[in-house]
Amino acid sequence: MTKNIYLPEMATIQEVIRETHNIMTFRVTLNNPEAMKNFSFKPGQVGQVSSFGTGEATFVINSPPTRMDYLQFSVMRTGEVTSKLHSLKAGDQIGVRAPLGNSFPYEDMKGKDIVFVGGGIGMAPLRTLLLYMLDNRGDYGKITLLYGARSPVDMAYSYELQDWLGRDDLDTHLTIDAPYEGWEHKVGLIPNVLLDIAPSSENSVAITCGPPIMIKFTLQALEKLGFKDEQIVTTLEKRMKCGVGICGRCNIGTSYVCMDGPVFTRAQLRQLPNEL
Amino acid sequence: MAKVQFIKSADVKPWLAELAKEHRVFAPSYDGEALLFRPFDPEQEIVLDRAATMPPKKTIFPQSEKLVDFTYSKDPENLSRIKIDAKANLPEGSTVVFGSRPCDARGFTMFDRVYLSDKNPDIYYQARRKNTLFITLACRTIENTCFCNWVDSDPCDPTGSDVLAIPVNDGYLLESVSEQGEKLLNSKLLADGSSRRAEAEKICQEIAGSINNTKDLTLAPEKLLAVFDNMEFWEEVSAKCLSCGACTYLCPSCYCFNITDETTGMKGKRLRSWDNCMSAQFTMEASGHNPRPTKAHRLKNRVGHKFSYYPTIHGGVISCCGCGRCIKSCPAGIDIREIVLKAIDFVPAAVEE
Amino acid sequence: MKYQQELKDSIRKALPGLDVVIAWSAGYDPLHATPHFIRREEDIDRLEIGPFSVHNLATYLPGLRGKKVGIVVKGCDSRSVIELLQENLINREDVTIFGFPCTGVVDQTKIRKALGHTGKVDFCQIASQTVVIGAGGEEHKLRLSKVLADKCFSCQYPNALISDHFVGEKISPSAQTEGGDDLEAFENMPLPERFAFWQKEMDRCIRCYACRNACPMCVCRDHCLAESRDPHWLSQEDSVRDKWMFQLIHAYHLAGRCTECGECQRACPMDIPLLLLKKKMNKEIKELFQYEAGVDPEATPPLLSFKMEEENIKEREW
Amino acid sequence: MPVLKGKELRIVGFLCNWCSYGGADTAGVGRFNQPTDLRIIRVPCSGRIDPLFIMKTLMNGADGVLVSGCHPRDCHYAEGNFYARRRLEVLHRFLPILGFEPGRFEYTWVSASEGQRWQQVVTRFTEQIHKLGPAPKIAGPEASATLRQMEAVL
Amino acid sequence: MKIGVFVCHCGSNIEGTVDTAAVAAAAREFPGVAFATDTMYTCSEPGQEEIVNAIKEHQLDGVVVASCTPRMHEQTFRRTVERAGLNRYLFEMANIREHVSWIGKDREANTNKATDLVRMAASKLLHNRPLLSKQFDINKRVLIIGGGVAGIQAALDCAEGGLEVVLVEKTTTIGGKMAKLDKTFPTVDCSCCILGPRMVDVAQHPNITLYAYSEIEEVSGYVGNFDVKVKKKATYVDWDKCTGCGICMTKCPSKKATDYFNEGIGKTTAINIPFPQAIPKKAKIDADFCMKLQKGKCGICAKVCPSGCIDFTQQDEFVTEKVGAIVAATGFDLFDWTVYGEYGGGRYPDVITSLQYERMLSASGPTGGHIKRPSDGKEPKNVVFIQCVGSRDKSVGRPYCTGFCCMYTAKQAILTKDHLPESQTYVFYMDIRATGKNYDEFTRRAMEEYNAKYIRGRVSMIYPKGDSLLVRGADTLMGTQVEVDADLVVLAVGAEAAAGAAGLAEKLRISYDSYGFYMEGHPKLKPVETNTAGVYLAGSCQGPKDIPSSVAQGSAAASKVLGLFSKDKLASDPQVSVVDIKRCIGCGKCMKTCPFGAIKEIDFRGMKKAEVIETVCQGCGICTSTCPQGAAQLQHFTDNQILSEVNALCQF
Repeated sequence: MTKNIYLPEMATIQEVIRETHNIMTFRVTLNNPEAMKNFSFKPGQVGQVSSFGTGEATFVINSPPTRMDYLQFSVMRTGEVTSKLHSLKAGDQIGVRAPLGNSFPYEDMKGKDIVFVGGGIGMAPLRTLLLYMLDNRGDYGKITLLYGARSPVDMAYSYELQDWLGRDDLDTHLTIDAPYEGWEHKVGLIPNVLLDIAPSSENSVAITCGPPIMIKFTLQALEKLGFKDEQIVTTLEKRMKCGVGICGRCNIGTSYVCMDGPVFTRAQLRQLPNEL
Repeated sequence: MAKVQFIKSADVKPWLAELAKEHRVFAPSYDGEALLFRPFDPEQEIVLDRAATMPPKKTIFPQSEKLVDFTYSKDPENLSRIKIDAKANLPEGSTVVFGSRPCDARGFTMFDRVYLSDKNPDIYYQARRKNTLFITLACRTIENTCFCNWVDSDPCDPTGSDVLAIPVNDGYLLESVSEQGEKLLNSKLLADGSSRRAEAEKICQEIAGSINNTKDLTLAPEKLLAVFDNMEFWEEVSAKCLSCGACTYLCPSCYCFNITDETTGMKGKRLRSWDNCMSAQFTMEASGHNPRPTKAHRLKNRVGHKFSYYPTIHGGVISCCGCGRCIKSCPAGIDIREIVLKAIDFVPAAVEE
Repeated sequence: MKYQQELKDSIRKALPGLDVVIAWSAGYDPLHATPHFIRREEDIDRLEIGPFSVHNLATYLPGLRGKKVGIVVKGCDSRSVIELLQENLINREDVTIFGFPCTGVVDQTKIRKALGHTGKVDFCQIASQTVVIGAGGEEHKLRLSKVLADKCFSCQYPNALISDHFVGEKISPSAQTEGGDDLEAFENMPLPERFAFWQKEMDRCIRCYACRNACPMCVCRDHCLAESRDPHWLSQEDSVRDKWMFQLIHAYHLAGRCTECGECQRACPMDIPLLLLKKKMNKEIKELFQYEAGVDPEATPPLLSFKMEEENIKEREW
Repeated sequence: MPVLKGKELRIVGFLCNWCSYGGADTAGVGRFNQPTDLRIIRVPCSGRIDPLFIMKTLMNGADGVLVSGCHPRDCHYAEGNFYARRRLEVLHRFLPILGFEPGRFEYTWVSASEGQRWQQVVTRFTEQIHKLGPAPKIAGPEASATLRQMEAVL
Repeated sequence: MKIGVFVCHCGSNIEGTVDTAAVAAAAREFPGVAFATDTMYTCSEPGQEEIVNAIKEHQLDGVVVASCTPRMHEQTFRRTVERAGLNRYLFEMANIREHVSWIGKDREANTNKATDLVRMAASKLLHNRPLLSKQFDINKRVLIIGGGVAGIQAALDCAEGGLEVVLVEKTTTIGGKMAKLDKTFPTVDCSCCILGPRMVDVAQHPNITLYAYSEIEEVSGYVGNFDVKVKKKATYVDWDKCTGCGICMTKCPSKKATDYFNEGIGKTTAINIPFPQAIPKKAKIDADFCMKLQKGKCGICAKVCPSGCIDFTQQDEFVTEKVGAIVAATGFDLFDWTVYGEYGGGRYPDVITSLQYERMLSASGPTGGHIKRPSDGKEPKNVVFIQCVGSRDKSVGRPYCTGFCCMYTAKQAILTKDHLPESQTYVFYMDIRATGKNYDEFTRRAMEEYNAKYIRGRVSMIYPKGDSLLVRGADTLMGTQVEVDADLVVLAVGAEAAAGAAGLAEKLRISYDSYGFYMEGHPKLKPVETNTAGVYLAGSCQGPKDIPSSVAQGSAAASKVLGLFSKDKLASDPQVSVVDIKRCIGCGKCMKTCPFGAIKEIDFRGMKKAEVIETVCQGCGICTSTCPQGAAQLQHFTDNQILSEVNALCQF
């Protein structure tokens, strides 16, 4: 029988991690062991997470396909569904429709140096790719991570950051907007810090995600560093309902973010009409 | 070879009554001042000489439908362990729509390309679509708002129909279009109509001749894209738009929807309901950001989708069937034809060096 | 229309100081007009006023806040302008009002009913009390009074109540002062019939919200309760209950604000008699508070104020 | 579930916290017997009662709705019941156009000390609703003519 | 949300007619309910512990208690859940005692109803959000409106407590009604001797700023932070320079000015100081009678004033004071007795009010303490007192008892005898109300020692008879008609709300009863508070009071203010309205209807929006039911919360 694209897989929350005052991470497994075993996705793909009775919202699967004990979603509280999700606890049931959308062109990135630039909740989509690459470390060149947040308490995945900082195969930089007592890392806006770190654009790809204003200036910074449009990858966010290119609200001209995205190179974005 | 039958005007109702034994039958009749496709009722007059207020869109794409039924149940040992049972109920049974117009039936072909894609078929739509047959009535009269001929169709276009009925003097000539349609034409009330084909063809030609002059819309996709960033253009053409959903909801080819959940006690449902791209809510994000904040942005998307994006994606087919309902029903009298032509004719102001 | 030229001249003079003037021009066929946004001198030529100038253009004013806007109003439309001014939804100094004596507008539903099906409409001529429509190759003669909107028969304000430029001579209001015959008839129906009536009428509502968006006083539009989840008054279900409830929300939110311009009903593609609810509301408001909306820009709507002693509210023995 | 078949009808009360809810408490403290149909929703002030709540309650199938607030001039918030009085009166007069018997909705004023009066109000209103019988029920989504037919499996 | 439901037996109060175990069992099926039980006494120590333990054990994040009325124990249980770490607003109560078990005996119906009420509470709770109070700074200054004895007491107590006090008095001197009295009951000591020193204290206290001859123009802000605009009315005398020497008064040629202080007994000069002990002792020109101001001629006062303080061009002046609390002590006015035709309606000069009589008795009054008939200046022999003039009389809209008239009439009867030993006094009364300490003894003394003749009954008519009056009335104890010859009739005129009380109440956003007296927060428990936070009442503005009660209230109000200011910051009640700025369209309907002025217009990126001033909002929710798009939502009583209750009760 044809799959019902609207019927979510039932899933159980295994663990809830409070990341920041408005971000929570959920580790979930599909209830059907078969489905969980056969679940496959690529870094960058998203899922529609349901709280039945409230609705669905779209989140990137931010655990990597190389670690399939659970699927991880990080949820920033903005509206009805995200608020509801924030009230859930381990053991609670949710629905998941995944994977949806395209993925990072991680195959094309093989052999290249990688620069991740993430801001705030924008770290979530980068995390999946970063971990994937770390799990396939030999395939990639130098990996640089620049992750910034407003302040240390707004920084998600803090429990992993020490590990990342300690690795010698990963060049990790953390930054916050303004000085903060006890903060030992960089202080400054992401684009400025990026210019300080000045990763080489030679045989490199930059992947960036974050709030619109950060993206705007990060793109400018990358440009200054010599990154060409084809070397810059980012992800877009839109209000989505069906997630499969039918319901008609996430299009930018002919492109449906839920199908053709959410990952776009800057070169692709330039082809799209201006309606972000 | 298509089956060709003839039915006398007076036999239409008895025939529908026959069909209603096996199918749900919808036919146009008045509800108040609105002419709607309503469940066939022998007591009610069927009105066939004019286009219905609403296309028969609801017969395949209901205004709202349940996608998922869900039930919560508690573990009596631990009340906070809640099981959720989610079930989808697919529509069953077959439907015959009588009296749809060629533009109405053709509208669903716009749906098909999206809802019946190989990758992500919509099984709710699919279940209704394959079991819904259209006995389409060729148009005998043309209205000021008709422009099916602009969008590669005509008043006798059988595309999307199962049977095409052509009104002749004393009845209707019924030509099967699909196999399923052919099966509908087995009634004893019907007689062989081959002899009247010429007459019907003549009528079709006559009508085709009376329709408004066609316009060439080949350039529409690229021209609409060319004015994408010209907000002044869009603000001007959308100035009188009220952002209501009359145009989209009456459009045979508008297929956007919303998904919302409702719960009552321990039961709930996930609903799919018509949505309207002219509404600010349509693209409003939880953060309050709206990529289409003004009616100019939204009208641009509506016109753009129909005459540019859809054709670009789907091999040049314009996602408009020219029925003209959006023009007729628009409370502000917006004429989509005017906008498309304006975009095609638009010459950007020369930039002074 | 007699004063059309005079109106055009008046607009021409004022246009340089305005961003836009909203009027009407010919619509897609001879039986329809459409709102016309005049930005440039050459747009003025297309202006047409007459019995097809059905749209209440005041609806556009709140959306144009901050701009210098000219607007052509019928008497009934001017009441909406007054109401918007009263609620501070528009600034008086930003709006230039052009008034003219209105002799009534048509009701498209009545025309449609009178003509039956005709196919294409080729022309339409209106001479004094007769409308001649050429359609489907034939000429149809209709008495104007047969196709005028109901509201025009009892119109008490044919001249704009507020205007900066008034063209033509003011005419006297209709002799028929008691509006709402349909309301009276409806109120004579037994309660169960009324209940059944609304269920049937609301059944065909398609929730397009043309009624709301065409209403000059429905200023929440993008933030309407109809689509909201917080507060969550309505579901998106195709149910009479939700659809009817929406109309009650609409009617109640208009209590003391509705000027009975009838745009809700005119805009409804399903021809649901929505005005009836508002007429009833207005009737009660008038009886209770001697208040009529859209007459005095300085007044306070009755539901936003109170008296310690209400003359007409007899708190029953309850 | 909610109503006891044959015994009770569904009657919903909206009471202001300061006066009428207190009045109902006083009636309880005084052990003033009352019919059991009424369910009370407590709100801070009768001015908080959007008439749309009453419409919604009736649309949801309630058989009667009773609103009670502080006597005029006694409002805890000075003016709430003055606004309420106008709005509720308008609603009361409006309801019949929809086909609801006017007696299905009443509003009144009961102070915190008027336990006995509260008993009378409840008793009288409940009797009135029982006299009217169950309210006409509004069709749910299943009653849409088209949908009904569409969902009917042949 | 994981909800715990506790169904209380309340001994047998509930359990007697409600099957609480069945209610708890039913509750287990409700959405969100993770735990439900019935308990013996939920409010008891072990009952509360049970809740705390259940919250911890079952990780509950919401609690429903089905027991008595929330008006009884909502606060109790809110503290309980708070103790267990939950926000106090994640709690709901179902009233199954007062509203269920106590009003019917049908156990089946009661159990069913109780179950419904729990369902409702649980549904609402699912929509509850934690609410937190905000702290805000306060301005530890207090405004006292009215310089009568209550205001003086409040001002002095506050000033002594270390607060800065702004005292605003409408007339040119403080002292109020008490300053006009000759003696006070029941001690018959000199009113002025008691009050005078207190008035001087006010003038000299470094913490008190006195604005006399001033009125409140406008009040904005909220508890802790009021902005008050005070109008200093023009006196045409520069008070900074005026020494109160009184030379101007002696030279002023316009001697026909109304003597307000002396209740119109006699006249005064156009420029005057109301009485020798006035505070502040400053002159004021009565513009209505000043020849210079009326006709432009004269100006003698300016010429004779040794300090050159006369300024005929003076205008009203406005000052703004920032205060954190306000005490209204605006007192009362006398009922206009001339509506009584039977007492002559004002036609007979020898029918006077009790306060006029008081001035006549006063040694510093217009007659120098001699009782003289206004008509001919003769000493009266028979003095008739008529009680309840404008009190306890529905026919004139004054059904209440003024309360202190019985006592001052007894006092005046005694004083009459003291002044005129030959005189005979009569008192027509309805009942004698003498409930204070030593009061009844006092009225008895008037009768027994001073031979005042008390006649129980009303006066039906006063006729002129020769140069005196004939008072005809009933003696209801004897059941006879009586007629008394009277040389002077003194009417015990009742008190009514001060003129302008309503206007001031609106500025203060406090409510008043149908007579115009200000409403206290609670008739028993909040006698000096109002329903507007930070505004208190003292004295007769709340209802007629005698001096001891007024003073007591003055002190009570002061202690309330001092208590309020004992904290450095105030916490706002979070049960207030909040405007969702994304939904608000700036139509301003909420601002129009808010009784407290708690919603202000703000500019948000060029758009008008409404914003609730949390500290001013009282939580009535009128804005919420007014806002057409549901942007304004009263927290804890949001549309969704009430709708969820409706839906829990009626789902088709």
